[in-house]
Amino acid sequence: MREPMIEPDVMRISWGPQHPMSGQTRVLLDVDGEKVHRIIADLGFTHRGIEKILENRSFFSGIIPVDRMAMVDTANMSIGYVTAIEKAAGLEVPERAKWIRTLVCEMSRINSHLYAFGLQAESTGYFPAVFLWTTVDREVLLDLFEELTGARWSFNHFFPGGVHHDLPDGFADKVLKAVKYLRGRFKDYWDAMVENPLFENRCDGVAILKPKDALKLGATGPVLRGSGIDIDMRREEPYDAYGDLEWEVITEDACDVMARTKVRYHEIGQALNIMEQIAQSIPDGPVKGRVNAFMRVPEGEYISRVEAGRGELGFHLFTNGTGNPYRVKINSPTLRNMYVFERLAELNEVFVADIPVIINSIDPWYLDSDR
Amino acid sequence: MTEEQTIKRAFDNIPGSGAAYNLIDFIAGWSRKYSIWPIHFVTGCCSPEFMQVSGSRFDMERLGVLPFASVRQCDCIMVVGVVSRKMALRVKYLYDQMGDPKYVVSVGACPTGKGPFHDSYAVVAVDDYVPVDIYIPGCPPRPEAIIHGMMLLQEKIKKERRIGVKD
Amino acid sequence: MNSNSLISGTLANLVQADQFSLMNIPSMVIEFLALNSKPLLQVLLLPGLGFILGFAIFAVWFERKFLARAMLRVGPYYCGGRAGVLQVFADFLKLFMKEIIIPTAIDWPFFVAMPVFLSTIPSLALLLIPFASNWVLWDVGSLSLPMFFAIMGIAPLIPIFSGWASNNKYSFIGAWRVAYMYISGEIPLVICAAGVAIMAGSMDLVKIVEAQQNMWFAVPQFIGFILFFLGIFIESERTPFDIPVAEVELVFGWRTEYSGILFGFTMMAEYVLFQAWTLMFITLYLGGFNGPVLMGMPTASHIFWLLAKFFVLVVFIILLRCVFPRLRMDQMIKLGWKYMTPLALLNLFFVIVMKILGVV
Amino acid sequence: MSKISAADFVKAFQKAHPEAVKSIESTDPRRADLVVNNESFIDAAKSLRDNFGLLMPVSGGAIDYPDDNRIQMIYYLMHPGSRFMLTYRVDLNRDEPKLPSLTQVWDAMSFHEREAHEMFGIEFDGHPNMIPFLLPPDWKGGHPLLKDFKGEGQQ
Repeated sequence: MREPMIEPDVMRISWGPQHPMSGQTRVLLDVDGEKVHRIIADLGFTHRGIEKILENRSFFSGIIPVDRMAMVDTANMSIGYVTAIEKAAGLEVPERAKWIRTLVCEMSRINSHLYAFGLQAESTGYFPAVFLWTTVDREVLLDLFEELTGARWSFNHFFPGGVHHDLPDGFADKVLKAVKYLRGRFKDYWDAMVENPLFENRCDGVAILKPKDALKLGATGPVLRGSGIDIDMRREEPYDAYGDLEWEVITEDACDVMARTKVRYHEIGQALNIMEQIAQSIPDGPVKGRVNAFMRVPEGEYISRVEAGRGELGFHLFTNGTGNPYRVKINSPTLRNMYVFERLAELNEVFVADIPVIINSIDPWYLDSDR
Repeated sequence: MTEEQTIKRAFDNIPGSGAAYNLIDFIAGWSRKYSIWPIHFVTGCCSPEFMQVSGSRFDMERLGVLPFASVRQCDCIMVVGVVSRKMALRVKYLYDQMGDPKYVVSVGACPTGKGPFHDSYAVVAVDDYVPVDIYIPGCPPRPEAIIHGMMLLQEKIKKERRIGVKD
Repeated sequence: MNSNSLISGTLANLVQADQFSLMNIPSMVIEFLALNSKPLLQVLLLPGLGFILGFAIFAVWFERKFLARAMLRVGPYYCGGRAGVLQVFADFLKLFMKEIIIPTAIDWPFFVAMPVFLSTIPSLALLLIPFASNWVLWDVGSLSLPMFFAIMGIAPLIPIFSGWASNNKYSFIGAWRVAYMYISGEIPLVICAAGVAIMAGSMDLVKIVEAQQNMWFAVPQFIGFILFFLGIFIESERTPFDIPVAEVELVFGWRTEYSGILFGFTMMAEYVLFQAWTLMFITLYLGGFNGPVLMGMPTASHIFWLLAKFFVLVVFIILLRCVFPRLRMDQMIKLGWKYMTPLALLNLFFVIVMKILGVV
Repeated sequence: MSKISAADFVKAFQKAHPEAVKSIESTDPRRADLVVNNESFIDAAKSLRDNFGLLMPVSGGAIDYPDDNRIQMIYYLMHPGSRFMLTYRVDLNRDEPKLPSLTQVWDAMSFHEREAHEMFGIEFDGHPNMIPFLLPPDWKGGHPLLKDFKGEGQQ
């Protein structure tokens, strides 16, 4: 591995794939004492070649690898690919299926933000109490997923033209009960984390990303919205039922780690509102459009942009008229945020103890960036 | 002559050495069975399931399985999720760095046989790199399946004979 | 009448009377036990080995179960009965039988010796603490307070040596984090202890405890009380200050390279430090073994009161582990130098003023 | 942030750089597509960033057309004001694809160019640290995303 040269009297630490907080990647830190001079991210440890796999799979069976791109945020991954295929094939999705898709996407977004919360708490040294609280709350959502789709995580519930299963009866008030429970729990998170003075002085003013830098470095998702720029694909290009639901885009303008945590916190509040609206007023009707497992798609290029938990996820689908896509280019949000993470050491003063806090404020999912 | 055989030969003629072996085996088996410390190392997309299993509802620590941070103190690698070529080298390094009674549990379909990525150029099965003790199917396996896998590992540890001739 | 001279006395006259045959070995043993029962009991049981090991095992089990409850889960359950009582024995036995890995590029004499010192030196300091007016194992009279701080001054050197010896980048960072933390955390404690010694009029821990008969020192010296309580967390690396062994940043701080029973020693040593400092805190501020005499046995009730206060404090300190996040290194140093040391001096000033005016 | 819709952007760019543009169109109000010829690749990009306000780099990738012997490199950019997305493309010869690195204009493109180098074999000259990105360092199996990539990577 020919890494860039080390400056004199600086110690290079390899924050390897085996590290309590490093996830599936390796981060090289040039450390002098407690201060970090340079961060080099070494990605690729979970590269599965999904773009190559999709080329020899039909559109239907292509959803399975795409689902596993970010297991915590399954729905938002497959919704991107499915929307691209629907644009290509010109399929019409029934109204009820759209609303179910939005419900599942928002539940998956809460799931993914809970993951970010838990690791954010543990990275400041919270002795994994808060982290395990998030696993308890995630079980509530996983039970709902399991009841609706049959699987806890990678449930590939969407397909081009609709949704596999309709809502089981009594599901709507289960969702309302879950929303009420989660609202109470998130008050505890707010008191336990954001109001805690020690947590505040570990997070305030750390890793400041000014709006100008955020744009230049290509940040996305809560990282971008934490710096005061309100770009959210659900509002720029409304897909499914986001157009006719009331919710707003959250931004914070403190530009630091605490701002990103607050953005995620309020986004969960918005997601709970959306779930409540859907559970109360979901229209009736069929759930499956015209189902054709080996459909032919006219030749051309189609781009779909969706808002995943970590940011804007883009699919650029090239088709050549056969049953398989000619090429699928996946623009993953974590890859863009990882570049922001690499440049943060130059933008402001970073300590070794801050690295886990910053990594988890960016909330990377390395399988998503390595594809 | 492996080390165990020499010990066995040295103590053979003392009466009651068989009983001593059984007692030591029992104590070693019991203590290793109830304190498996897997390493904090998730290689792929089953990692949320590993979190849920060590979480509060399907608590793995009931069996004494406590995820530990450093390589030296752990005695079990849970290979959770898909293993790419680049990650397989790291799994090999870790396996070599661990202290001796060490076990490998391959969690999920991908490390066992490349799972849904069977035709990918960058994914490998973990068998070619490290000897695996327990395979847990599923993509991702349900938490109960992971706990059942750890219980099977506990049974295997209990029945292992440590001192005396390995028959 | 010091007990050590007694031991050599019996052997000496027996040898002179050249009745040293194998016949009367048992009678010698019985006589030896009869004369030295008290120090033997102290060494083996109360402030000595039994108490330290017992507390370490109890604390590990209690912490895992208690904090598992805080995390809404069950904690060790199947090992030994329904409450995971034997879980700690299983862990330590497994660590006994684990292979001890000593990498080649390691300075192995230091590497192997340090964990042993780590749990023995702090337990030396534990022997100074009076459990009752006549139940002091190491009776150094008016030297006991400075002796405690002298021994506890050595304690942080051991992690620094082991961090340096294990030739691992993470443990190197962990090692000098220990150095920074102890320097900035220890000085305020010594100043507060000086305040207590001035108010009690003597350095002898027993006299300090007796000076608190009617009013504990926590009341007049409230600032010192708070600082010393904070000092427990700093010295025993409990959560708001477990910066050297921050699993999240440095894999295991200076303990990364230890495997097998060496790691077992470092785990146990953490509790010995915690024990010594908490008992010292009770002796200085919460009126050591003072308490109403129960059922006529003064010594036993004194010991009971000290242990009762000790356990209440232990539960409280362990509880704080899942409430507070960890401080950063520079925040810790700022806290130590900018806030704790001036406050400690202020406390000393108040104590001297009270002493001169004869208030206390 | 100036608000300029995709359609007027197309007209304005056509007027500003007629010689650089091979083909430019905007089928969807939120999409714009621009194919540039190789010589004026860098200064067209500079003018995009400076006077057309396309500040935000989204991503970059390539696509291989073996039958007409060309590899097309695509850069995805976003206009933070009016939020439309521009696909900025350039065609390269398939036998020896060479391209000046775009990190001098948007330095966030360095990851995507490293990946395109690994997957397609495109040479980016002027790239700050061209080290292996996704594939293992000792990979000798050729460029996987090319259409004529045969089977497993050989060690």
